[in-house]
Amino acid sequence: MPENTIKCILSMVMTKNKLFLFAVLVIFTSGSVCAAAKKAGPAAVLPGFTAEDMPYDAGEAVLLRWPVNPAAAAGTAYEIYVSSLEAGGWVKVTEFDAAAKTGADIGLPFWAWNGTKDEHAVKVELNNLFGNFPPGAVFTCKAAVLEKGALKAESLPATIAPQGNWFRLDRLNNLIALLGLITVFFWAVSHAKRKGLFIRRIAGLDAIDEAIGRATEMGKPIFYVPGIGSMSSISTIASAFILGEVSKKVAQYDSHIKVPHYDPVVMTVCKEVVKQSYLEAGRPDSYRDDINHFVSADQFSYAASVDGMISREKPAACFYMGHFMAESLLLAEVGATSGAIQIAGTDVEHQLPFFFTACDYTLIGEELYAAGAYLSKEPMLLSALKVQDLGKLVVMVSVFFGMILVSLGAKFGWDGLVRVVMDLFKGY
Amino acid sequence: MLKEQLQKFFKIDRRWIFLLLAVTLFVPIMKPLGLPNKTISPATKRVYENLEKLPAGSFVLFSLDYDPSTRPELHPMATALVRHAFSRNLKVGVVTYIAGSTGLIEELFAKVSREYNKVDGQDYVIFPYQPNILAVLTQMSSDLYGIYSKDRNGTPVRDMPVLKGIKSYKDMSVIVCVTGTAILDYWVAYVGDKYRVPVAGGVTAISQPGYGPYLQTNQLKGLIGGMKGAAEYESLIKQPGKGTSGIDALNLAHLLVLALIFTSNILLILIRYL
Amino acid sequence: MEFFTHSWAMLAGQLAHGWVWFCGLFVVTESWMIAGGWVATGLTIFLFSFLYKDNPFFKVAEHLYLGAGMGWLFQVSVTNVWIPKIWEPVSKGELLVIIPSVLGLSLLTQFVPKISWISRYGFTFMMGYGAGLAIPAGLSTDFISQIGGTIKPFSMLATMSPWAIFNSLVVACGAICVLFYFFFSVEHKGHLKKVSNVGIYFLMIYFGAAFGNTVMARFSLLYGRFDDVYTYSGAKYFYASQIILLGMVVYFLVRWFTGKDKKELDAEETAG
Amino acid sequence: MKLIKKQIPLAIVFITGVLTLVSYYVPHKMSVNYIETINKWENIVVAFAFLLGLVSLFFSHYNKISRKVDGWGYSIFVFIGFLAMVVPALVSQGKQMTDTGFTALGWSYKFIYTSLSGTMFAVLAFYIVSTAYRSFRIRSLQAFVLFIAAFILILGKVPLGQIIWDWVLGWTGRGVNDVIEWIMQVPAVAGKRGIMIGISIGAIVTSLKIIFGIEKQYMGKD
Repeated sequence: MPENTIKCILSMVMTKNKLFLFAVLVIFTSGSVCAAAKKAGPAAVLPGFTAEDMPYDAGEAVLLRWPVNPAAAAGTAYEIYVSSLEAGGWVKVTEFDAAAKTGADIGLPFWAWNGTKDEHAVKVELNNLFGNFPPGAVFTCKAAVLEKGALKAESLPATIAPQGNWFRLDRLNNLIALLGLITVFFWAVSHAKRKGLFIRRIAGLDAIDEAIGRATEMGKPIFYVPGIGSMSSISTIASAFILGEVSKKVAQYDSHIKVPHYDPVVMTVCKEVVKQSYLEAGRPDSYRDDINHFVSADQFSYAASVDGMISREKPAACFYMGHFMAESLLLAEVGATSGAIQIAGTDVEHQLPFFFTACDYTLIGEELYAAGAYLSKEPMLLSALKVQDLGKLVVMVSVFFGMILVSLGAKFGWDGLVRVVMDLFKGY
Repeated sequence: MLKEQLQKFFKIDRRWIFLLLAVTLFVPIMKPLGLPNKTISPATKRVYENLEKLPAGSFVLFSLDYDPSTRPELHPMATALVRHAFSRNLKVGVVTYIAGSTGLIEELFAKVSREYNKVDGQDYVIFPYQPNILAVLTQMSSDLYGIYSKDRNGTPVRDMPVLKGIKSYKDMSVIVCVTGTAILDYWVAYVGDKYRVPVAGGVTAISQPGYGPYLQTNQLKGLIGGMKGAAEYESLIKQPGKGTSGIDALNLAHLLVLALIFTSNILLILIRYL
Repeated sequence: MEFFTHSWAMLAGQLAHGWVWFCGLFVVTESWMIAGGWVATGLTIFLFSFLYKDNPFFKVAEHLYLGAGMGWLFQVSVTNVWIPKIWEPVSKGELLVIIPSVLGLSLLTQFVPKISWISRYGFTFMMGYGAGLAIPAGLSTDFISQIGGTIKPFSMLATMSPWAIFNSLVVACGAICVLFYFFFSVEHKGHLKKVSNVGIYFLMIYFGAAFGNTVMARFSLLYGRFDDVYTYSGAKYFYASQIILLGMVVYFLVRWFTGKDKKELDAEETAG
Repeated sequence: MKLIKKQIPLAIVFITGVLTLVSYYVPHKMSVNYIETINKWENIVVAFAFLLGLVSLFFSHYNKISRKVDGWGYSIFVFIGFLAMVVPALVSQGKQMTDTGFTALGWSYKFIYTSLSGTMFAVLAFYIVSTAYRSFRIRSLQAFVLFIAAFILILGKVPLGQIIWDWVLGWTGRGVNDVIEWIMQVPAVAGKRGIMIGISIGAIVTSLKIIFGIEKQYMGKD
């Protein structure tokens, strides 16, 4: 492992001074290009053609760069040829006219790429041309200049062995945001104050007590539907936590709850959670193992069976918490007509309209994640909510200032500023 | 007294509403009404023109990637497109990247090829289902036979009359992808832009708005949207089919929903002020 | 020993022959298609009958669907995962596949309460994988790009019409107000309340528009089902839909007259 | 004992989480291979999880039949439905179509599975109408805004609706499609973006709690 990193640092240093060398070359050759243009040799040499390893990739692409020829006549086009040692012979990769494929077209942010408009930069992906070649294989590339179809000039063939890079510098903005979030997260978790942590009222969650109370009076069951997410989906984990709090209250009121399941792994987790809640509520005897029962792993047969149960047992309250897809309205509408209080919560935004219209209360998107902290009032979870609020604050501030900066930049033509701000807020 | 009456009507048993919807949808199926279809949307018209201007014998590639769940909106569209291609005596190739669509493609070509007595292998060819779409799209840019050596029944395609002179995208006049998935985005991004081949599309009503930007930048040479698009295309090729009877049903159903919302609000106001 | 292997080979031959005969039975002829029409329209009408009332026909279709759904998923997972991804690599000696299989098997210990803690190995692997994937992707697509997307229109300020500028301002302010609505650790009062109220209006427009947008797709699906029922009511299918529909109506009428419904209704009244 | 029961599973979550997280920032072939192998492993573990579901389904319905719980007759149909899909699948080796037409699996998929799932999907249309009737009642200004947005979308999507719009509001010079376009491109995008950003931060915080073992509730407390 160590010699890999040394090799990589070396290659980084190497590319740095190669760039410097290249810059000198450009200044030197651009002068000679004008001279060469006048002398119409049989196939003039395209100056300043270099091939280097494409940065920040798995080592399957090569980057070809050469200065734009300002005096290029109309209709000139470039053709790129590549050949590998085994195959031999030139393979034509692509052709484009003189105005296309400049340094600015490469979609890399300013901190990872200094390509400008006055140089051509072509990314050549070798894996779909030569299949997956062994690492360290050497390729030679050249570019041909054609004027109205006739070969006018050709570059000196440049050889390069593409290598895998170790860090995607273009995802630096993502990494910085992540590290910032992690530090704030650990700060919030470690400084969780015992009390005095404020959290605004969430109507849907206050209605849970009222719903369970109503269920106890009417002696009717409560249905808790954890959705069709797998255990690794975030909303299902939040739903399991809420189930813990709800079943604690159900145990205290000595009401009974039914939890139909779609995913067996979620069922096993929820069994564990409900048993634990009954224990904490001091009612281990009233815990029954068939509270959590498996229904089906197919989306619509799950909805059909739960609909059948809801319409047969006419529950007093229905909770739909977790990941839902098209079957959300099937469940919510049948629950509504059986007269139950319905509280729904999901982070699938295209199902929110259906829950919103069919249910009495709806937890929208991240209110579902905050429900665990809201119900359990655990200091650590409450302070973790601060991280979510901080994230939103960061978004608001950056949208506000970003808007102003970019508008000013566009108004007064400061393209550099616009590029900096736009590159910062782009996913690579 | 009237207040209780309205109250009762307010809490009407929803099964009457279901019966009303069932009737409104079933009537146009039995007898298509042919309600006025106001304007043909420009995007649908562009798809029609792309096929209409092709000289007879040019090759059209259809990528039919839909399954039974999106069949009602997309199958009429695909049928109208294939009918149009056959009526213009174009050579047709069919590819698919959704396993569920193989049955629907067989059904479509069995029916339509009889109407225009087109022969499999001579006027059209159906390639087998391929799972890895990206690999296939890039391979077809250089050599089609590298990935599709046989058609879906296993007969070799190299010497089929329909594929004479066809080796890659450069020999294809237009590509039309009918799908409810993101496969159309792959066609535009990996084929339309890169190899300068005109790509047109047919999508479900839900995903139609998402393609506005592609249409504006002309990366997509036209788009048929949902049942309405299918009905428009059917009226363009003057062959009323499932699309037309479908759009009648949707017309009535939508107006029913609006009428219901209106009545429930009028009742609300009446009850409040009585 | 030789006799023993001989009888085994004979038995295997019989079995193979029997299996080929059994498969031959399943050639899908025209009469199978008509029978299929009856099955399809029957199940469709049974499921739709739930809209009227829960009834035995719906329960049959519901449970049939439970089995068929799991059967289909079983077939898909066998052909797509079990054989190509587990059986073939193991038979070819690529033993790395053993690790996930063991993790998967650990999930099955759920049925033995004493050792059910072993199943934690299985789903902690799934949870770690899910969480590790969600963080950077979510950060890039739903966080950074959304900010970039809101700012982007302003970069073309010079060439934009006033209407376009107004629209991008509305989008930016709308998104900020909606974010304000979701603030947890701050009491929503004073001008904060007004901002989050504006946010609620944007949410209402989004919910209303999204609801309206999906209406057409759902109706097309219903149209598709009715269209199938209509095709299966043709003479070719011996009027399958009409006969089954009639059967259902007769069933409900009979229940109505025999008063079973009344007893059930009374039972509902007392409980309700 | 505590090590095997608690420490190692938490270590698995931490290691898999961090490795998958880091591989996003490392383009090298090794990290690409890591992601591919772990995707394959995930499929395999999920296939076993499906087995768990299948066994629990058969277990619960077998109990219903053996204990003759009321309604046990219906549980038999679960096994019939299962066999109706699996036996044809075995017979036609997972292929739905051959050149002669439908195989056995193709038949049962088209006539049993698609009609059942298609119908359940279509039942949604009925419930959309009844929800619309019940919940688009204008009781407050917010409900009015919800009503207007849904009304315009439902009206504008069908040709007849466009004709009515032109007839009633033709004088505004704005077709209903432009209004729909505006609603979907501006206010709806603002609302959706607000929700998406909130969800993404919430999801990331929850994922961090899982990877760093703060969220242990799913492991139970023994």
